[in-house]
Amino acid sequence: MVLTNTRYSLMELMICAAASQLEDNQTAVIGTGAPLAAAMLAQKTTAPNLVILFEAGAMAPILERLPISVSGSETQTHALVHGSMDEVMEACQRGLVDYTFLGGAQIDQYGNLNSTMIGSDYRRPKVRLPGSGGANDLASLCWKTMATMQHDIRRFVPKVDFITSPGYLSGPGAREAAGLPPGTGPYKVISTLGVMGFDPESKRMQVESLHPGVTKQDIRAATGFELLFAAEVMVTPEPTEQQLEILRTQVDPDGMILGKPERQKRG
Amino acid sequence: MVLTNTRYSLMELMICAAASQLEDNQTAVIGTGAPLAAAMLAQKTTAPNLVILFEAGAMAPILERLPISVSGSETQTHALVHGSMDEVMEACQRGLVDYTFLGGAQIDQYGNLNSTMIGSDYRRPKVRLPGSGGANDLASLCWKTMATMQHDIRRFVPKVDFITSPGYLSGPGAREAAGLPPGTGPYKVISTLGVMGFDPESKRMQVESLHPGVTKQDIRAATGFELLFAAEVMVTPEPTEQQLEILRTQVDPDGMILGKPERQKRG
Amino acid sequence: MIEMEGEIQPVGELFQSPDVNTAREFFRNKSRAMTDKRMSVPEAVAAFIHDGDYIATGGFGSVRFSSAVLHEIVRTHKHNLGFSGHSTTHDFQILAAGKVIDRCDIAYVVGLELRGLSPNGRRFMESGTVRTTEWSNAGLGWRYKAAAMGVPFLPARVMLGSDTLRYSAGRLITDPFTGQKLLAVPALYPDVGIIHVHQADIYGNSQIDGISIVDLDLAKASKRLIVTTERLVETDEFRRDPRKTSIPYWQVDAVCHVPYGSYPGNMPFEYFSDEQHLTEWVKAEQDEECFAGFLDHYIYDVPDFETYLRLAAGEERLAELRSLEILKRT
Amino acid sequence: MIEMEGEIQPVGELFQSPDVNTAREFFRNKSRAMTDKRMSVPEAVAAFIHDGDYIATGGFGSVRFSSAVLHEIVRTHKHNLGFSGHSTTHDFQILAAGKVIDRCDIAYVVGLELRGLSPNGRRFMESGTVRTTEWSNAGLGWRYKAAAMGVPFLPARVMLGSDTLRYSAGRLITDPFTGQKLLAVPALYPDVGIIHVHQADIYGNSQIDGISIVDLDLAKASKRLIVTTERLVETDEFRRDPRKTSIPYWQVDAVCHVPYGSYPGNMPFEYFSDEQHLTEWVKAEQDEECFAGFLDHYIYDVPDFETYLRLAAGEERLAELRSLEILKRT
Repeated sequence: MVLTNTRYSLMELMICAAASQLEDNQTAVIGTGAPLAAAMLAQKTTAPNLVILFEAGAMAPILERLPISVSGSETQTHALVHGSMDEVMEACQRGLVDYTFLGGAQIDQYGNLNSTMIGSDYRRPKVRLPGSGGANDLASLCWKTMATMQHDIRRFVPKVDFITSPGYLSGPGAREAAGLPPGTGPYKVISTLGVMGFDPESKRMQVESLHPGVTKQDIRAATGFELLFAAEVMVTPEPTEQQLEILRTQVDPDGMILGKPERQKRG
Repeated sequence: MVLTNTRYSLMELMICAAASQLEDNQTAVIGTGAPLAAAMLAQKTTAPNLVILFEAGAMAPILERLPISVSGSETQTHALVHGSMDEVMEACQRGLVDYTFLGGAQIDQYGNLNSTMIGSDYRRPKVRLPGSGGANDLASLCWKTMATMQHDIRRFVPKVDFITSPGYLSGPGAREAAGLPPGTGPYKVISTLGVMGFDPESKRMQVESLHPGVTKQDIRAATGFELLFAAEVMVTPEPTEQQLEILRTQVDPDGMILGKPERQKRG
Repeated sequence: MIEMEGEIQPVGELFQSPDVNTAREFFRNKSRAMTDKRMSVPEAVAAFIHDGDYIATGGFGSVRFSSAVLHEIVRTHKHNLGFSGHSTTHDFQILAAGKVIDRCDIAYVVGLELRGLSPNGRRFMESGTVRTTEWSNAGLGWRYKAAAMGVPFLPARVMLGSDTLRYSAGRLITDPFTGQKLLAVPALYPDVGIIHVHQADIYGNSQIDGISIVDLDLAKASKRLIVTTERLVETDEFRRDPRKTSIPYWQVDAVCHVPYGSYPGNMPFEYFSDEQHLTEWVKAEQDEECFAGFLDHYIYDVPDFETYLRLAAGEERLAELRSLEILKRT
Repeated sequence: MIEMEGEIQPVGELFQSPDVNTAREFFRNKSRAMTDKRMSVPEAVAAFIHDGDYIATGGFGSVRFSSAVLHEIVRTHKHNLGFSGHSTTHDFQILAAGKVIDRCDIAYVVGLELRGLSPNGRRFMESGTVRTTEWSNAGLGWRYKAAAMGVPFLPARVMLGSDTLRYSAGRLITDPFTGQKLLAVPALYPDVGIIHVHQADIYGNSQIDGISIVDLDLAKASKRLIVTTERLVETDEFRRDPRKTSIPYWQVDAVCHVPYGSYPGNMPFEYFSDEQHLTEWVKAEQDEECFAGFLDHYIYDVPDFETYLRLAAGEERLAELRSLEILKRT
């Protein structure tokens, strides 16, 4: 797909879309990359009191620099707690954490995520990926799980090669049957083509908004399973000048995230 | 029974007997009272590197004042760790703690201790006592459990009214069958009449030494169950002048322990 | 799980549900907003402690315990409270004096460590008016930890084979890996936790100096948490050195500024216990009538904890208790 | 425990025994003596890490990890090591470079967080020479905690329903109180733990500044523990402020004084990561031959870590990394 504007990059659009999902006075365990840029943007705009937690142990920091690692010095600046991973994960398990943001190599219609391996045989992976890290924990324990994904047919698949982190598994009731905490599960997927939610009944992925210039045909063609569409499919709001300004000058002045490939897509 | 000397009190004799059981470079969770006086004495004489732990969280302190509470300021002076109860109990459960020292209202031939209630009906106690506190934990988890007891027929009973803290329970193999860690159990009982150990086979209480002036008849008469006697029953070593000096001037100058009733027994 | 032949079948009553999903729903709705939570002790007790609630006290009996809140509970004649008797001494003495509890998880009550037994505490517990369940200190402490971790139970190797197990509400389980027999202790989520700390900010970030006993787990396990503090400090103190943050603000519901809030107990690094006054308590307890007068004098007939402080100690004595404290800040 | 119909049956291999009684015997015999444990990294690796051992690294991949010990393991061609891949990045890169491991508990390996994937790490893990079992970060972290607590397992609510569970060595259990389905993760006692700290005394008392990740539990779970430290300090520093004692001496077997011991990783409050050098690694890994030369240059052909520091960074760059660090002591 092609964005026809030159004002912002696709990555910037996605980050702003992600930021708009984070409410003020809520807790969120965030990983590095676009989600963290989104959380920092939210903190500097709509959610000044968003409590950011890092799985490695930093709680409620005031971020000065975009972290490279979820455990690095940048995650600990002015933190209220220099804790441990078990403390953060136990807070998630106790029910204290509202949001988490994940990514993955593959996702299916129920929001199941794969970040472990590509191939049909676990013992002989075509591609060995990192594994769960904290992703499975956060997808299991946080109230609302969000994912940012490159949207194409190899990533949005009918069946992921390996369920690293649970979405709605095989569908309605499956999480609860597996013993996962009731009321949790995938909430939003912010892809390079649109913003998806999940149908309350069927738990299947449902398009809520398409990015400017993206058609239903585009997104269908880039998805390996049947997508649902909300009664009213919106256009993803474009970044405001203020958002872009803060993003480029305060959140990621070095272009760690904004400088990545997606930015080339501009124009 | 009567001690015929005027040089030391019965309490002082018991404290010195207890101190002599504590080896250097070992770990011990100690409660307040005579056991703590013994541990302090040991640290100042034969076991300078005895690592004292308190169930409330202080680890490896250098004690300046005899503590009133196992959680008070006196337990924390120059400590290496200002920890938590779970940390100390988990160290015991992990197998790191060699000794503990307990007391109780009743003890039986297998070293089972009662500090919960006197009476035949738990719901209607004749006397309600404190309960386990940390005693059950320490008797379950530390390698060697010692007890200091007033020795009389009401305390050394055939069957304790309530097993608060496990000794050898019903006899050989019972601790392991109950799931308690192998190799643990009662080690010594230091009473007002003598020092008892436990027969390796039968796990029954066995007199190892009698305090000066105490006869087998005395101790039999003061015990509600059949006591075993070691092949060679010794006389409990009397406190040295140096021990008494340190005890009275450094360990308990205020007579918190030494000043208690037993001291009146002197002469 | 099926228990084996001849195994002890615990008969104790479980006073609080260990259901983790219900607890999660509660914590989901607990505000994470950084708001000014300062209030007076009477306000905090009125707002967060209701008749029938199950409460738990931090500290260790006569050390770093929240005396002011316990006096207010008695003064306001709360009743039918559940109580976690975890290594309690003078805190239990106060609650027993007010007869405010009707059920109690017991690890250590009635006793006063080196100070002997509480006569009134004994009378109260021998009266048959309090339903009790037995635990050990570690067992009861691990119940807080299970709740803090968000799991319905934790396995442990204590209480096994004892009558403490028999009269507990634990369950015997088998390790799925090695077959080792273990005790499962159920998560304990108190309705209200009450903890006294050295420093706190207006939002509830709290600093405990010295040993923490089980308070870090208790703070996480408690649905509502009342913190009383010796001093109020700026939030920046915590952000400058997060090692000071023993309890983060989002776990706290009320922050009460109560200097000498642990009197007559010991507050490490601040002041030592008032052994004379504690002896006075035990003496007064020996005679019921005399004790009733004692309670009127020190609790029922006084408007607040500050007045009790003046009556029982007075500035001179409080200064003396500071000088008797052995732990000094470096 | 019997598993229910249709439930996932984990098929993963358990590399270390979770037997608590065996572990207790080991810890019973571990010395509690306060002796001088200083030694060089080569001495520590020779003394405590043997072929076939199961090892675990502290820190978080490229943050506060013990680079010097890992280089020494590779330099001395250790083999058939088991490894706990708990949120590992550059530490795993080094071990994969040396092909020193043949079995691995995986929570996070091969990945380099924002830095992408390790080409050589991928080749190594796709070669089929390493037996693997899957976990999550919390699941694997709680395995350390179970060992630290002295229990054979801990219950958890993660991994459920996923293929991560299927290829793990966890077990599904039922809560005896509420019937809630749970995952049991088995205690993990590494033969050797390797942790880099900010300050330590000669006996092993160690201070970690900033987040501790899972290192406090790892330190307790490890049968033998090698500590590398930026600075050596007097024991009195810990006795004056025990909040500094992250790891007490009785858990430690070796104390190695290694300034910049986390290079090229980030050491909070000390120096930032050397992103240039880390990029150099990834670039070199793209071609096997080129990478072999890279390893000779930086590891096999150098006598020690200090030489590597000079080659890879040099004093000027190290000073620069200090200036790039964002956390300052107050």
